[in-house]
Amino acid sequence: LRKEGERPLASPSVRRRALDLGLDLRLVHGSGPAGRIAHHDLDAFAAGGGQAQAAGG
Amino acid sequence: MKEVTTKLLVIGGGPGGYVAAIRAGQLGVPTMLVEGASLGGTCLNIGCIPSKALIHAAEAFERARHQAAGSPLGIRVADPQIDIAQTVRWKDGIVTRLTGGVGALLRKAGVQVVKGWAQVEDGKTVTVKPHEGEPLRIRCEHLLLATGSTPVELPSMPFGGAIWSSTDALSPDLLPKRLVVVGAGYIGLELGIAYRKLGVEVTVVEAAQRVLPSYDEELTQPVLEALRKSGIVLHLGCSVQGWDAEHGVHVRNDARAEDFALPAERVLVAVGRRPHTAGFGLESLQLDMAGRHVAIDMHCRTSMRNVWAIGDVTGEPMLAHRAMAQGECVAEQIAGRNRRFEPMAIPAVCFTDPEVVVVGKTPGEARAAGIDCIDAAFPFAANGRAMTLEATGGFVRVVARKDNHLILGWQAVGQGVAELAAAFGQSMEMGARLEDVGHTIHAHPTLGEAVQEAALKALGQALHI
Amino acid sequence: MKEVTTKLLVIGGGPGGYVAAIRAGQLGVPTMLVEGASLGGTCLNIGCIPSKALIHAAEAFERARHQAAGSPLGIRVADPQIDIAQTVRWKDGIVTRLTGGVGALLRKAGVQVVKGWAQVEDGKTVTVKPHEGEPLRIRCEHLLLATGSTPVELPSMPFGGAIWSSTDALSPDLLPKRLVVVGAGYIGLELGIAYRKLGVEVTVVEAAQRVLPSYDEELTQPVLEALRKSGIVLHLGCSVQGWDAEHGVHVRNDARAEDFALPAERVLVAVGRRPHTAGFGLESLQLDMAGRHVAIDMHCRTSMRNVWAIGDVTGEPMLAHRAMAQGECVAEQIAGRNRRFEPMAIPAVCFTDPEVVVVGKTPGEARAAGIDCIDAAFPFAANGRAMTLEATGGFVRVVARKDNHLILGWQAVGQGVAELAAAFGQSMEMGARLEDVGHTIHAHPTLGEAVQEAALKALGQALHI
Ligand SMILES: Cc1cc2nc3c(=O)[nH]c(=O)nc-3n(C[C@H](O)[C@H](O)[C@H](O)COP(=O)(O)OP(=O)(O)OC[C@H]3O[C@@H](n4cnc5c(N)ncnc54)[C@H](O)[C@@H]3O)c2cc1C
Ligand SMILES: Cc1cc2nc3c(=O)[nH]c(=O)nc-3n(C[C@H](O)[C@H](O)[C@H](O)COP(=O)(O)OP(=O)(O)OC[C@H]3O[C@@H](n4cnc5c(N)ncnc54)[C@H](O)[C@@H]3O)c2cc1C
Repeated sequence: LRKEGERPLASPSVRRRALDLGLDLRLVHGSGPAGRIAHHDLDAFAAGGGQAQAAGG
Repeated sequence: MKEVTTKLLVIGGGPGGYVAAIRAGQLGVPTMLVEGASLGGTCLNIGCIPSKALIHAAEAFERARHQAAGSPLGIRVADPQIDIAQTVRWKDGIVTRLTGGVGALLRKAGVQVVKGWAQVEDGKTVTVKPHEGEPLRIRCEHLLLATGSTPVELPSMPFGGAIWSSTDALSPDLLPKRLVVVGAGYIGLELGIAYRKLGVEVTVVEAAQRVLPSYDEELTQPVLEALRKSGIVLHLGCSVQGWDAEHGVHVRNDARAEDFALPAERVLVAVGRRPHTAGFGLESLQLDMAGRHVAIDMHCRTSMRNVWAIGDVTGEPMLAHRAMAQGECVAEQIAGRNRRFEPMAIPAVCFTDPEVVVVGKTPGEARAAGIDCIDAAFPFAANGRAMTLEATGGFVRVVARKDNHLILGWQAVGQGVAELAAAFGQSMEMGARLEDVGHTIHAHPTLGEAVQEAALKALGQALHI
Repeated sequence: MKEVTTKLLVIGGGPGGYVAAIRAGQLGVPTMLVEGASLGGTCLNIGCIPSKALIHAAEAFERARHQAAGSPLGIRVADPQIDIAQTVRWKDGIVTRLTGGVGALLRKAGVQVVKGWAQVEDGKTVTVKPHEGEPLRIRCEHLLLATGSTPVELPSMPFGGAIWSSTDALSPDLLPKRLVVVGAGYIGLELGIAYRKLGVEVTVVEAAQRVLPSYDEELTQPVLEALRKSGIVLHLGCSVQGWDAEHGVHVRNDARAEDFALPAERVLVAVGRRPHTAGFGLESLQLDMAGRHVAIDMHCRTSMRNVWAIGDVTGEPMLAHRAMAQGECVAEQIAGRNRRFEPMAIPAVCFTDPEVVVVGKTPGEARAAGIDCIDAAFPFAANGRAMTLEATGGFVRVVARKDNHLILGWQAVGQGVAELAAAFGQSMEMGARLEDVGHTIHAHPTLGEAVQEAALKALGQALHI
């Protein structure tokens, strides 16, 4: 995942959806360039019950 | 005949050709470029740049004339004059600087430039009779066609004398009292409006029922209103039959089968541009064509191996930035990279007054493609910056998918909207949704706030309307 | 005293307060807004909008004066005049339209507006003595402080008479022959430049060694050059000691310990703005402060439950679009949504000539934060559109991480760059990399091409330089 304290990289619509879903973006793996969190990353995370994926997952 | 060999040979030094050559040179590809006229092509010499220079000067003169009549800002001047010969010299100075710059960039990239007209022998051989020096045969591994386009002539009114092409209109010998513009596409309107601002009586004749017929009606409405307000006379649904010095342009109203004449000292024929495919041996390659232009695939490959084509010679949209992007794409492929020309969007800008920008799909196009979409427009009349610029006409419109709010297109009409094209293009390429733009902080006060508000309006959350 | 109850009470009808109220109203939150002066706050009445109107008029007048002296475009006018009283009336007309519009938007959203000065009793109670009608006690569940800021006064030169605040400079009683501007921040320079363009002799006194001291030097260099060229006299590293009608402003060069006087009919003091926290009972809440401003967290919450604060009263950056975004954020939270105020970037624009835009981190800031970064600047001197607009000064600069090319910041200086802020902001919020912008097709010919070229240059792939 990302470095300690580093801000998750996600667009405003992803950030807002995470807030609406009550999910912590810091726990979501970003599959996009530069580790950007895409909507489908958020979907996958939500489908997994909002659990952090294993490191590197 | 002297023979030389190169890896890439580019025919045409317009934005397509020169960018391809620069990028190939940067990537270490041995590259030659042949240009018969002037580096920079249509764009720098007789297109984008000189037209925008003339438009800028015309706007400055119109402001001066308005101020002479007394302005709401409290500014007043007397006796505004324009020396059009000086305007043309100023414009020529810009062209010279830019074309000189292109030469320097090509040199810096190690590209060998040959000045002369290329004749295609076969897909790997081109001959040139340079303006200076002996004839040359160039053998290449890759041939790139970037020969551009030329203005379409009307058989009833060939270019010359009083009948202007856009090229003539950009270097006028005089300011006519009356100008008839044939064709209300973007080139005809840009120049027609500029001439009106220069004080000329301008009449526009267009065969379609609308101005800018390739744009949707809602978008062109503010342009139509501005044309009318400026005193430009429009004859829509009309075709031109010919010209004589005594009566002027012979026009027929097609629906009413009425004939009339429009007296004019000069006539600008701006009825389109044709891909430049003839007169230099291209036929001998027997390339697949698509109508009038060379057919290409998503790699900018023609039907013949290692023969590529970019820019206006490959058809619509005939725009300089498309030609440049294609040029880059081909250069990188020849340098061994895997590339495709598949942008999400190619912006198109009309530098009319008001300006028009279209990026991606219009609401009509999206619906025609069977997409369930939403659209919303935010008017500049509700934008503070527009008020302070005396530019409250027009709007920004956004089109998005209804299901996931993915943005499909942006359109804008208004003074100065050309510079919003950067944000439009970037948001399309980044796959932005309405929420992304609506929840990005846009600087106050700017016209760009209308971009954010249009996105918010599509979401039912507009703040300032 | 009459008592009313509401869910949300907003104190202050500036961009922070009115946007919060509109959004809350849209979301069905019962909302009241108290404004003592005029809806629209500093921004619409005595800030962003009137300053940009004055700047626009001043630019138009300067162009007229240049044309009177003969322009390279071949345009000539005679006897340019400005009736500054008419300019002020035009500006006032815009302000009236906009503030009226805000009133209509609030009504449409169902917000109840009370005109009068609010006095805070406790975190849930506010009293107002309305301009019309009887005193009112308002009880609320949520209190939102959006009381803005006021210009800082110099004890040695209190506002009044010849000593102008920015408010006075936006409604001048006359055009002084000589104006001394104290403070070379963006407000002082925007107005100082406008007055210079109006024909006034302008001298700027600044305590720091640079103009726009909060911006980096490379960025302010083109502004400095333009100031010098325009004939504005600068006294840097100097402080003002006082003023008298006979000698003008008393100035001390701090390093050289030299004293001198600058004669002037008017003095504009623009040395900063102070959060408006006193005089309306706010002290009684004993909120945590951060220096001079109310301290807030990432939700715009103060240290007292259900007391919120936004905009200038919460400190830097004191910008209208920040206030508005915070207002939206608070309204949505009171409507029950989970929100934070955590933009990637808040653009800042100086409407000087040339304009300056800063979004995100400068190279210096990125390095200071320990980030390994690259930066590149593309000059407008190499941009065709800039040439046709006679606007070749300045550049666009990009800053990105070296490892993954994530864009960290954009800066630009040049004529008309304010409208590039939309693209800058969007690319930052979208998490764009250099490749994303560099490989987006930007329309030709636009200033926006310099944005693409800056990204390409950072990648070592610039085409036009
Ligand atoms: C008035 C006007 C305004 C325009 N405004 C805009 C605008 O604002 N924005 C925009 O994007 N586009 C604009 N365009 C269109 C733009 O100019 C073209 O899309 C662009 O120039 C196409 O580039 P290109 O490289 O394909 O061809 P061109 O620019 O046409 O260049 C082709 C070059 O090839 C050379 N050539 C051709 N055949 C040979 C040969 N056999 N041997 C040697 N050399 C040869 C020609 O001399 C020419 O220099 C405008 C066009 C016009 C006419
Ligand atoms: C000359 C100038 C130019 C500027 N240019 C720009 C620019 O170009 N771009 C930009 O982003 N920003 C600009 N600003 C800054 C911008 O105006 C402020 O950041 C913005 O107005 C802050 O909004 P706000 O809602 O926090 O406060 P304000 O706009 O200051 O509004 C606060 C309101 O609260 C009211 N109020 C205060 N106390 C009470 C009370 N007790 N009872 C009732 N009402 C009360 C006030 O009357 C006022 O109307 C400029 C400022 C100035 C002075």
